[in-house]
Amino acid sequence: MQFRITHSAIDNTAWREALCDARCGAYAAFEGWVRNHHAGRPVLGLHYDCYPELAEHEGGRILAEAMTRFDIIDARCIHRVGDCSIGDMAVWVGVSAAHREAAFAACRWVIDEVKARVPIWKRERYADGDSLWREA
Amino acid sequence: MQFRITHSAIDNTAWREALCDARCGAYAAFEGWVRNHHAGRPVLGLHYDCYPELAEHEGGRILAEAMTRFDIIDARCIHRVGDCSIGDMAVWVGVSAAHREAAFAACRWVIDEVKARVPIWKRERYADGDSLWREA
Amino acid sequence: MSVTVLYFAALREAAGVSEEQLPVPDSLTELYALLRERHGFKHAQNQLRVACNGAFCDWRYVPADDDVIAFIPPVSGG
Amino acid sequence: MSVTVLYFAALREAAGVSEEQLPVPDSLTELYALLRERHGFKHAQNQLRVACNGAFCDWRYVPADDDVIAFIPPVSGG
Repeated sequence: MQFRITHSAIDNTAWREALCDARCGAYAAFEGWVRNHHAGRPVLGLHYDCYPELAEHEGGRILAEAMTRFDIIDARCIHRVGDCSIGDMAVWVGVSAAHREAAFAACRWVIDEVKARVPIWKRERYADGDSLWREA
Repeated sequence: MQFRITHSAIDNTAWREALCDARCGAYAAFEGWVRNHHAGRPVLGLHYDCYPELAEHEGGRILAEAMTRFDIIDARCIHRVGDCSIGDMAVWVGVSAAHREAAFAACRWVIDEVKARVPIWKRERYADGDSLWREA
Repeated sequence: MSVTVLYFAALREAAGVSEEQLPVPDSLTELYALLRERHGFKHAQNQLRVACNGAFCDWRYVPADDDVIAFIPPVSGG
Repeated sequence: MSVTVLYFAALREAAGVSEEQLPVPDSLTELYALLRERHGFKHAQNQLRVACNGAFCDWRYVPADDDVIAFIPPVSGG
């Protein structure tokens, strides 16, 4: 169980490996990628601001809560902050479990909670020159 | 959109890369791993039998159906057959979409349909020397 | 005038072969009944699906010369 | 006898600094009202969460010397 904030590219291969366990039959993962549009507006790139100490504290609480809510074996999450380009991986969530039902449910719950609770803010740069702090 | 049967280890990195697309904000993946137990019985390994021609036909239909049922950009799946050891990846499903709701829903739907419809059969070897063709 | 029948998993084990040639039967139901008796398959017909030439088909499909038929026990991939 | 206030995202832009030292306030509500007026923050207090020393806290928390306070606008990670 680990939650991290990073300023560099996410090594999803290493994060996935850390979940490998002979008791697990199921692995569910989610990745958030920086996409080239939002609400119909072309996006050129974005910047994530973050309060790292609070983010890691709150992220750790989310994972600990996932371990008690779902019948899973492990759950991990890493979120990138700073400048990101189109196509970059902004966030990765991985969950391992004996069975797929719990792996999917926990993975979905973790990303929803991370997006709702972890102090990270996205500033989108639009093709028309504007840029904006998104708030939810 | 691609469904494949393979006799060798699944290169999940390459399959994931094929889904990368600037329009996608969300990627959901599922992997089935060979686990060391079933219904409380220790498992040593397993063998998958398959009817490859029918499996690829039916797998392709599942992915095509996923593309029409869900608001996703791409969906891919590969299933390994033959002998597998504990910890091996038996199946990988990846889905990309603009938003996570559709990515998760489609990924879950694809693995459920694959398990229900694709002609692949699992023979588990148990620690007590017994072995058995699982049927659903 | 023959069809090829393919066997997989539990049916292959019971038949002891992975395929065999048979005269074109009048129906898939008749073909399965014959083979079930011959090989001692434990599955009733309603536990199986049937495929012809690499795609699932209906049990009412009428087999033709050179068809490749497979009886599909409940699957367990994933 | 002071607290440190941290600013992020839209609040940092409005304040023009990422942190500042202030005398220990009587309450977080009073502190935010003062800073909102000073920096022209657009957020009403009920749009924000508040954290003290790296963990979310209640608005009724009473600040103490050396506390690190952060006002948290709606988040948009992921």
